[in-house]
Order: sequence, then C-alpha cells, then structure tokens
Amino acid sequence: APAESSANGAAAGGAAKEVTLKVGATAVPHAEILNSVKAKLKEQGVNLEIKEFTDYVQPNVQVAEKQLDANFFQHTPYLEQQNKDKGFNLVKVTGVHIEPFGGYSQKIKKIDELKDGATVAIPNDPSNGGRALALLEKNKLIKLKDGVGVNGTVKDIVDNPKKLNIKELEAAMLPRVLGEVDLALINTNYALEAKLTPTKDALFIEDSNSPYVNILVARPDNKDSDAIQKLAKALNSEEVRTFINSKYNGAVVPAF
Amino acid sequence: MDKPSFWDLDWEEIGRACLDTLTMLGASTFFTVLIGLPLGILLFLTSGGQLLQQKALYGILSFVVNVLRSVPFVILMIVIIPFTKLLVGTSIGVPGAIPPLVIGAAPFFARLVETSLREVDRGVIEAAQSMGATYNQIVGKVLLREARPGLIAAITITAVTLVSYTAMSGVIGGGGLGDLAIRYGYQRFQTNVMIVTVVILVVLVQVLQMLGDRLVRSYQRK
Amino acid sequence: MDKPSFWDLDWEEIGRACLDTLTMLGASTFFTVLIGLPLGILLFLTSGGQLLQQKALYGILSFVVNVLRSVPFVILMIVIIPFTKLLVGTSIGVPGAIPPLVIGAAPFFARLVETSLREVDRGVIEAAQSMGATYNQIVGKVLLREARPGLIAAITITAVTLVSYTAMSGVIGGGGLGDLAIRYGYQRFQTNVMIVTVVILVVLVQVLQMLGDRLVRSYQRK
Amino acid sequence: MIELRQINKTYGSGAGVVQALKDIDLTVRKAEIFGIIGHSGAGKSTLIRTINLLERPTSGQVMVDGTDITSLPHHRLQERRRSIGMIFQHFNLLSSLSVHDNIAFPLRLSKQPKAETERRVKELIGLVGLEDHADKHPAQLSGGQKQRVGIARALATNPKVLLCDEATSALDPQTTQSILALLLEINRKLHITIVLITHEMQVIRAICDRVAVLDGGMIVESGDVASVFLKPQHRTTKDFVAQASDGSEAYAGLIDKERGKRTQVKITFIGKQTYEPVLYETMKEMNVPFAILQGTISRLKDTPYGQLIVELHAAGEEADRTLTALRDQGLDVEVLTVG
Amino acid sequence: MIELRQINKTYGSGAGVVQALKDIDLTVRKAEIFGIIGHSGAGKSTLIRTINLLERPTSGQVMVDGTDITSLPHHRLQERRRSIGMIFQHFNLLSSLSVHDNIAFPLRLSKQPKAETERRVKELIGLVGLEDHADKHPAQLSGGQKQRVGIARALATNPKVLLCDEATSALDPQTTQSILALLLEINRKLHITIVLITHEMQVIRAICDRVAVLDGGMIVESGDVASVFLKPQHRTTKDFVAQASDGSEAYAGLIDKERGKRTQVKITFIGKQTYEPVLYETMKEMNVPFAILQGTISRLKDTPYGQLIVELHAAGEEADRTLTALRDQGLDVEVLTVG
Ligand SMILES: Nc1ncnc2c1ncn2[C@@H]1O[C@H](COP(=O)(O)OP(=O)(O)OP(=O)(O)O)[C@@H](O)[C@H]1O
Ligand SMILES: Nc1ncnc2c1ncn2[C@@H]1O[C@H](COP(=O)(O)OP(=O)(O)OP(=O)(O)O)[C@@H](O)[C@H]1O
Ligand SMILES: [Mg+2]
Ligand SMILES: [Mg+2]
Repeated sequence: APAESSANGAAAGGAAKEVTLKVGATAVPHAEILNSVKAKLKEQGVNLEIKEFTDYVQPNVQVAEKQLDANFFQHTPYLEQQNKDKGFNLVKVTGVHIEPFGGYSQKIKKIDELKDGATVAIPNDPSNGGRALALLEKNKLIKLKDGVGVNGTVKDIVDNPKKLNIKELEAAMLPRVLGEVDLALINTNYALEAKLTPTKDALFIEDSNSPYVNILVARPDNKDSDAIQKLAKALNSEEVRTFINSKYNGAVVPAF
Repeated sequence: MDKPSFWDLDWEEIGRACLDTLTMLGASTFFTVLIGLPLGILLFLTSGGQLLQQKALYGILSFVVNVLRSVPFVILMIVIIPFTKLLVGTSIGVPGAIPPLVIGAAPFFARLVETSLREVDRGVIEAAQSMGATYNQIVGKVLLREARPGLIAAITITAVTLVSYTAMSGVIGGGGLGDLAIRYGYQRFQTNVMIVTVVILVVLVQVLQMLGDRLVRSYQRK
Repeated sequence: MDKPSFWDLDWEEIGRACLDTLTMLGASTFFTVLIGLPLGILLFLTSGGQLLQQKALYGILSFVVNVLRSVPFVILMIVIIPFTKLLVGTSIGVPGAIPPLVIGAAPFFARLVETSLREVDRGVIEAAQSMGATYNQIVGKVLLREARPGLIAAITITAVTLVSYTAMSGVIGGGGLGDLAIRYGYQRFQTNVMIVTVVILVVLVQVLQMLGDRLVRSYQRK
Repeated sequence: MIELRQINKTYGSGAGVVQALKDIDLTVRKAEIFGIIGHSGAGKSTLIRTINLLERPTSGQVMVDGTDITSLPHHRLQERRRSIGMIFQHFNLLSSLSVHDNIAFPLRLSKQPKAETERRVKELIGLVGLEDHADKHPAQLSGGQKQRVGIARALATNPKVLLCDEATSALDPQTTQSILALLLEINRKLHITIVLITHEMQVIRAICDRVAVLDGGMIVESGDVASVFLKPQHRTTKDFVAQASDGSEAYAGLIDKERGKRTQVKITFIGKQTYEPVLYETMKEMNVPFAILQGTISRLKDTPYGQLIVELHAAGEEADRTLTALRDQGLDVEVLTVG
Repeated sequence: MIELRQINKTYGSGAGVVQALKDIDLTVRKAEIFGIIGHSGAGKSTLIRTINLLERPTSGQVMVDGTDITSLPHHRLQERRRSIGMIFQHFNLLSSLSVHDNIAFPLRLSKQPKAETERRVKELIGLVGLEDHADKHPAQLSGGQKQRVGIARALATNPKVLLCDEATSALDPQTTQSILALLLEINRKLHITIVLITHEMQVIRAICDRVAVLDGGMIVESGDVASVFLKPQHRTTKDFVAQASDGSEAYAGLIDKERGKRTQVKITFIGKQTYEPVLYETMKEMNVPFAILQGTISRLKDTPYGQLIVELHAAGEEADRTLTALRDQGLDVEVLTVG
C-alpha cells in the first residue's frame, strides 16, 4: 500500500503535503470500512495506512505510544476500561457502527428450552466477554455482581439458576463449535462470516441502542488534527452508510 | 511493596489452571511421543542410505510431516475439529486441546527423533545385522538404546515446547496457565496474575529441563 | 469446482504476505542462529563433564533459556516491546516481529545445538586437545565441523518452527502468510485465502526441509 | 561350506570409483580354519564382509552351506546370519550396554532362556578374562578389552561359521595365544568353520589350515598353509613369510656386507626329521664347518618344521658335495649365495 | 626429557573404583625411543595419556623438559602440547575431514603458511603411502589406512616428543616395517623423543633403546632393551620375550613328550660371535651329535644375537664336558633338561 500511494502521490504532481495516517483495525468490518474510504481520503491528501491486528490490546498500546495515529476496533466501554487499567489517555473521535451481539444455537429454538447445566460458549476477550455476560444477564439467564456493567467476568456471576456451564473461547472460534454447545454468544461479524444471519438465526440479539458503538479512537494531542478529522468525517459520510447497509445486510448497523 | 495485590488473586483458579496445564502437558507429551517416535523412526529408516531406504515412502512421510508443520497452529486446530470430536467427543476445553497439540507437536518431535537416530554409529547397526537381528530388534534394541540420550533430550525439548503451545489452547477454551496469563495478565492488565502464572510456568519448565538433563547425563556413555 | 473463488483473491496482498513471511523468516532465522549457536555452544561446554565444566554458569544459562522458553510467545512479545523498540525503532509490523521471533526461537535452537554437540566423539576432541588446540579452535574446527549434519538439521527444524511462529506475529501487525491465513481464513471464513496461503506455506516448508535434508546428507560422513 | 564366485565390489562412482575386490573365487571347506592375509587396504575386510552380506558385492555369488545367499529374501538372510558370528575390526560394541549385556546381546536377540543366557555369558566372560570388567561400559575399557568383548559376543551363540576380522590385532601375545587356542578348540570340538583375517603370519601359522593372500583386491595365492608358507610364490606372500620367519629380513642386509666368499644355503626340514641331528651328522661326515646365520624351528599347526640359513665354510666342488649329501638325507636345500 | 614422578590414576569411585596406574616413576631421556609393553588392560594407554595430560593423574607430577606440566595454566599447557605429537590407539580422526585435511589439521591449528602446509601434507601422504586416498573421508578407509592417517597427522608438526599408542597394531608387517624405519629415521635425524606402546615385542626389538614393562598398573621391569630382552626377570616380560623368540612356546610342550633322556640346553650368542661356526667346531671337537630344536638368530636394534635350543645326544659326564667346552668359547649356556 505505501508503494502504491507514493506512486499516486508522484502522479498527482507532487501534492505538497500529503499526510499519512496509520490506523490500527481488526479485520471485519473495521478494516473493510476503512478501506471503503481510502480512495476518498487520498483525494483529500490523506494517505490512509491500515494495520490489521488480530488482537485487542496492541492497537491501543500502539496508539498510546504513537506508533499508530488512531485505531478503530473497539467500543466505548472497552476503551474506558482500558484507559483505567493501563492508564492510557485515549479518546473517542467519533462513533461509526454497532455490531449487535447475538445468542445462537443449533440445538434449541427458544431461550426457555435451555436445560439446566447446559453449555454456553462466550468470547474470551475482555471486549466481548463482558458484553456477552451482560447480554446473558439481560436475558435473565444469570445475575452479575452489581455495578460491573460490561466489564464483568465469569467470576462476577453471583447467581446462575440454570447452573449454566460457561465456556470462554476465542471469538472467531464460536461459530465453529456451535454444534457442540447449547448456546453460543457470537459477535455479529463472526456470525456473518459463518453464514449465520443475525436477524434470522439469533435467539436473542442486542438492540440498536446498545452502548457498544464502535468508535474511532485517537490521542488527545492529535484528535483534532486535520487528518483525523477528515477521517472521522469520511467515516460518518453517506457513502459509508450505504456501504455498511449493502455489505452487511443489517448485521452491522450504522450509528451516525 | 504491592504484596496485597497477590492476596486478592483467585488462587483456586490458578490451581485449576495448573492442573489443566499439567493435564494437557502430560497427555499431549505422551501421545506426541507415542505418535512421533514411530514416525521419526520411519523417517530415519526410509531415508537415503538407511536400512529400509525407500525414496517414495520417505517423500510421502516427509511431506505429511511438513504439511502439519507448516500450517499455523490456530488453523490446524480448526481444520481438525471434526477429527478431534471423533477422537475425544468434543473440540473444546482441555480434552479438545489435546489432539491439536499432539498433531502440532508430533511431526516436530519426529524430526528430532530422525536427527537423533542419524547419530547412531553405523558399525553398531551392522553388528546387529550380522547377528541376524530383525528390523524390529534393530530399532528396539539398537537404535533406540544407543540414541537414548539424544531421544531424551528431544523429549525434553518437545515437552517444553508443548508447555508454550498449551498457552494457545485458550482459543478453544483449553485454559491452563498460559491462557490465564494471556487473558488476565495481558488482556486485562492484571500484572499480578501474569507474574504468578509465568513464575509457575518457569518453575515447570525448569523442572522438566533438569529432569531431562539428569536422565541424559545418566545415560551418556561416550 | 469453486475455481472462480480463487480468481477474486487479492493476489497482490498474498504476494506482499509472501514477502513479509520471507523477510521475517530470513531475518529471524539468521539472528536466531547468530544468538542461539554461541548460546548452545556455551551450554554444551559448561555442562557436566565437558571442556569448561562450570556448574554455576551452566545453571544460569540454562535458567535464562528456560525462562525464555516458558513464557507464552504472545506474552514474550509484549514484555519485550521496549527492547524491540530500542532495537529496531518500532514494535509493530514486520520489523517489530523479528526481535520477539528471535528471542522466542534462539533458546530453543540453543538446546538443539547443545544436543547436537553432545554427539561429537570425545576421542576427536581429545585429539585436538593433544595438538594444543585452543578452546576457540576446538569449537570452530572440531565441534562445529563434526556436528555439522546435526546442526544443519537443527537449523532446518528451527526455520520451519519459525515459519509457524510468524503466524503469531499478527498480534503486533506483523503480517505474513500465517497471519493472512488466520485473518482471512480463520477470522473471515474465507476458505480460499486459507487454502492458498497454507499451500504456499507448505511449499515453503517443503523447500526448506528438502534443502536441509540435502545439506545434511552431503555432510554426513559416517 | 562357503563359496565365493566371481565376486566384484566397487565403491563410489565416477572418477572416485575404487575397485575393492576383483573376480574373487574362494572356497572355504567345512570345519576348516581359513586365513586371509594381505597388506593394509588389500580388501580383506571388504571380502569377509561379503560373506554375511554386510557388504553386497557389485557382482558375483556368495554360497553358504549350498545356498546362494545373495538371492535370499531378507528374513531368510536374517535367519542365516544367526549362525554366522562375526568379530569386527573396530569392535562395534553397543556403547549403551555393559560388557555383560554386550555379550548377552546376540543371545537375547535369538530369545534364549534367561538362565541359559546368564550361564553362557558368565562362561564367556571367564574365557576372555574380563571377570573384573563385566559391569563396565565400552568407553571404560582398554582397546584389548574391547576386542575381547567383541570376541566373546561373536562366540556367544555357538555359530556354525565364525568370521574374524583382525580379531587379535589389539591383543598382547599371551592373550592372542589364549584366544587362538580357544578358536582352535571350538573348531575341533564343534567343527566350526572359521575365516580369519590377520596381518600376523604367526596367527596363520598357529591355527590355519589353508590361507589366501589378497593383494589389490585379488587373490594372488592360496593353498595349504605349509605349502604357501614354505614355498611362497608371490611377492606379497614372500614378504609375509619373511616376517614370520622372524628376523631374516634384518639379516638379509648383512649377507653381502659381512660374509665374503662362503656358501649360504637355506635348509628346510619337515616332520619328525626336524628333531633329528641330520644336519650335524652330515656336516661332520663331510668335514665342513658351518654357522647358523638365521634359524627357526617351529610348527605349522601340527607339523614341526625347521628352516635354517646356514653358512658353509666351503665353496666350489666341496660345497656341491655337501649339498648333495644334505639332499640325500631328504632335506630341502636352497642355495642363497655361492662362495 | 619426560619424567613421571609417583603417578597414580584411579577411575570411578566407591565400589567401582579402578586403580589404573600405581606409583609410576619413569624417566624418558632426550632423543631416545622408549618402549612400553604390557598385557591388555595393564594401563599402557592411561600412562601415555598422562604424558600430555589428556588424562590428569590422580596424584603425582609430570615433568616435560624440566617443567611440571600438571601445574601449568591452561594456555601454557596448550602451547606445550603443540610440541608433543600423539598417535591414538583408536585413531581419533575427524570424520568430517578428508585424509588430506586430517593431516593438515595440526598445521592449520598452528597457523602454518598455506603453501608450507600443502607441501608438508603431500610429503606425509607419500610417506604413509596414501597417495590414492587423499580425498577420501575416514569412513571410506580400511583400518590400516586410518592408522596411517593418524601417524601422518602426529608427525605433521615435527613435534619434539612423539607418543605412539599402538601405532602399528593394525598394520601388516611391511607397512609396520616402513613406519618403524620412518620413526627411527626421525628419531636419529631430528632427535625426537619417542614413547611407544606396543604389544609386539618385535617392534620393541627393532627400534627401542629402553623399555618398561607394565603389569596391573605398575612398572615391573625396565631398562635397556638388550638386557630386558635377553635376561627377562618378571613373568610378564618373559612371556613377551618368549613370543618374540618365536615358536619356543609351541615347542615347550614337546620337550617331555617326545624327547626322552637327552640333554637340552639354551645357547645364547651375542655380537660378532653370532656369525662364527663356534657351535659346530666345539661339538665336532667333543664328538657329540646335536639337533637344533628351536632357534633364532636375529638382531636387537644394532646388535646381532642368537639363541638356540639345542639337544645334545649326550648325557651325564659327556654332556657336562661339552657344556664346559661351549662356555669356554664364551657362549652363554643354560641347561633346560638333563638326560
Ligand atoms: N566406503 C568406501 N568408499 C570408498 N572406498 C572404500 C570404502 N571402504 C573401503 N574402501 C577402500 O577399499 C579398499 C579395501 O578396504 P578394506 O577395508 O577391505 O581393506 P583391508 O584389507 O581390510 O585393510 P586393513 O588391513 O587396513 O584393514 C581400501 O583401499 C579402502 O580405502
Ligand atoms: N574411564 C574408565 N573407567 C574405568 N576404568 C577404566 C577407564 N578407562 C580405562 N579403564 C581401565 O583401566 C585399565 C587400564 O586401561 P588402559 O586403556 O590404560 O589399558 P592398556 O594397557 O592400554 O590396554 P590395551 O593394550 O588393551 O589397550 C583397564 O583395566 C581399563 O578397564
Ligand atoms: Mg580391514
Ligand atoms: Mg591401550
């Protein structure tokens, strides 16, 4: 990508101040959304360099340490928790979309059919694990300690009436082991990839006013910079809305 | 000192993780040796200039081993899910972690075995042949015995490698110390958990290595 | 056949990933050997019954090696980030992946070296001693030369292991084929990408192994 | 018992090709002790190793007990090998096994009962004089001790054929003597066929029935030990015989320098005659003084024989008459230098 | 040149302890060839290995050229070792190097100029007769060829001291002869001190000045070769000497069985006398018929000597008179059996 962009830059007659933005993102849908605005930003003199991560910690670390200019992979509650835990001072620039989180099963059709002692698989990363537990609580399957909110862990479960056997797996693994568990809480992006249709197959799903808007994150010192603002604006454009709606079929919902 | 931060650790969970790690390690080392040893022996025997020299068979075995070694562990894990389910009934948790660990480590161990066996003195193999030893006897009573120090070193290296592989089993909910270190220590920034689990891992590896070294030394006859 | 699904692959990206993998592999293998070889030699020389027998030093070296080998790779990667930045100026991307790969693989390679050197005939070492060879000469002209087939096999094993390690470098945006396989194949369920990248990886490993085998055979003098 | 037919063996290929054996034809009879001598690199080890096919000949047949073992399937060859013992030039002991277990090794391979194995091993350890070293490992043994372990191991299963590659070359004369006595004994009692490589002519002389001389991969001479020994034809054979008759070499140089015009003859006695004063009586009769320059009186296995290099203080006519007289007594007389 | 003082060496510990050397005191003079003989396992290899400290003695001092090398720091010891060549019993060649490179190895260690190395290696390869095998690797050599590589390697750097552990035991007599001639030559020309282990008494006889006999880790006899050889005191020495005088062993068994009432004597000649017809003349004078039962006439390095076992057809008075007459001629006569 850098080679290509510099070539373009040269072709454009040496546009005096092309700025390169390094943005960390996870593969789906974040990197894809970023890609969709890349060309447009180019025209505005911003060379967008997308670094894909398979991990939920490094993107923040790298932004904090100025190895990256911004990242786009997380939601607000997770950012807050990270800022608190790690002492970062990262800030939200703008919200982009919501990936409603859903509960899926191949064994049952309705939540009430869930038997005592059933196996429930949830993501094992802090970003989605707490969200999954909160969703279970919302559906009255468990009860979490007061005040943990979306940062709960399995250890925060104070009441588990159905004696659910909760298994923590890597998020991308969940669709693959769906057949082996009674219920799996799956990120929409992974559900989509596994050819599940969230609107149809989910037993339950987060509603659209969830707090989990995925946000573009930067540092206080560069959040208002011209380039970041151009990126933010692009991400909240109508083109992106159209892109999201047509590409993700309702599994990813624009939040602007 | 931040001693208090070690008090509020969930020692029960750490204990469980220890157990999980030991279970995975024990079982996967056992099966790795069980599968990798014969595989390594076959690789050695069929390779050029050896007893059973068979270019085609060596090529096939070597290729299979290479394929298994080239696939990233995570991918390997998902590719063999059906096989894992067939074998242990589930592809998640500690039992589900064992088949991929074994399939990941066995080819590697087989290569180490092949390398070890190549060091056995040809003259000694010839002596056994001259006594009318069958291939089985040559393998069992000559190769494995003469290469014993090298093989024990290979098992040690493999076991230690498996310890760090078990950390990756978190992907399928395998648990264990490495997973704990990653999930709490790394992802949730609980440095105390990370330190404790890493210390336990270091102790575990140190014990494995010392045992291995001692055995190697006691069998070294040269 | 689902041939068409291979048409819409981003071959450019795959090409870049190939390059990334080769870069990481080449650089990390080089530095792993550069660091692991002397470390392995020291381990061998200071161990019980060898030329420089030094219990204390061996204990320390062995401990350091064990610590590095017991820490899960992901954690290792994180822990050494400051060091990585110091060394290559960044802790992400291909350059950022190399130091952790080296630090992860060098101790492992050192153990393989130690094991190989143990197979060198004592009589030959004695012959060199009787000629007044210095320790450096014994290492350079006797140990390394006599153990050459074993050492080449060890480098092969390490390089192949590094190929699968590079897959984990995705954590820090390292990229490469393994990462591509994980990101597209595993996380995005794009089986075609997974197949293509895995095939390339298999070819790469097969080539490495064949090269290694050929070299081993050409140096095997027993 | 053993018949090698047109054996050829080449090592390597292209420019580096070495023809180690050329058209070897050789028959070893049942229950005989067959010696092979030859210079270093002549191909002796290669030859003996073709007998149990450790070295597959490039061409030719190896018949053992009437079967062409080059065409046997692998498991049949294995069976065959169990009755062929071999003592290796470089010992080839298992470094991981103790002396005791090395000797027990072939017995365990052929699944002998434990007690029987134990008994046999004890006996063999005693035979080769390693009682004090039974629990040592090869790395802790001296060269000769290793060789003795190799000997004991080869004898363990009472093989029908025993192949010995320099079995006594690392041993001192006393140990050699006792090992040779042992080989001779098992050969006589158990009718074991023995093929024996050595570079010590004394060994050949002490126990072999027949001998073949190898040179540059070819058999240049072979036959009964006595005839090869007493009438060597080929240069190599002569060299070996000269060594065995001990010192003649050293002497040879002196003949011209120190002797002058006298007649030197080589006189050979065989059998009973060796111990009779034939020489003295004859010389006395002829009234010719003589000095023994070099002499050996010894035995070839069971036959006593003598060979003296004698200087007659006589020349011309007189010398001729003396020689005739000696020959009349049935002695073999060869004139070396005429006065 | 070399002085061993109160050397002790024990292997192992506890119950398995082996005392390989006991209170060894030994002096090897400059420029002499010193032989060590002894039965297998006597401690010969251990002893020679203490001279360059490959084996550190448990106690005692090793003086080389006036320095106690046991107390040298490591790098000084290294330097020392460069002037001490060693031929190993088990060759210890580098399996990864060709014959040529094995011989060049010590030269390269001491950083000789390339051209010089090349020249020297060529020369040595010629000396040991391996011209055709220069590019082979040790695994492709015969036993004797390996030994010759070891010899060439040890000679490469023109060491001041040469330690030979069974340097010729894998060689045929002709090759042995030429190697011994080579050793003798370098000893004489370059005044190299040589310590030589062998179990072949002929080797001692051919080139050694002095000899020590090792038995059970102790030196049981030592001195000039001639005196040890002709007047052996210790049982082990006698055994070795008997072997060297070739066949007497085999003969010994016959004396009682076949001979009856005659007088058997051992007659020893030394020097010039050896080649004079003293025996014949005396016997003729006494008119006693005689038969030579066993005999050797040979040389000890430079001294000709003879030893005959002779049966006199005489007994009692007559025999006594004959013996006196022989002794009067200056011969050494020993009565073995009286008729
Ligand atoms: N693997 C090999 N490759 C090439 N040449 C070989 C190989 N093995 C043996 N030779 C050559 O074949 C010839 C015969 O070797 P062999 O070992 O039979 O000799 P030998 O008569 O036993 O000699 P020695 O008395 O020294 O043991 C030698 O010249 C040797 O160099
Ligand atoms: N590492 C060891 N551990 C225990 N005993 C040993 C060790 N090395 C040698 N010995 C013993 O020490 C004694 C002397 O051995 P050494 O090798 O010096 O004998 P040698 O006189 O050279 O015999 P040979 O003529 O058979 O080579 C032998 O009995 C041997 O078994
Ligand atoms: Mg040989
Ligand atoms: Mg010895």
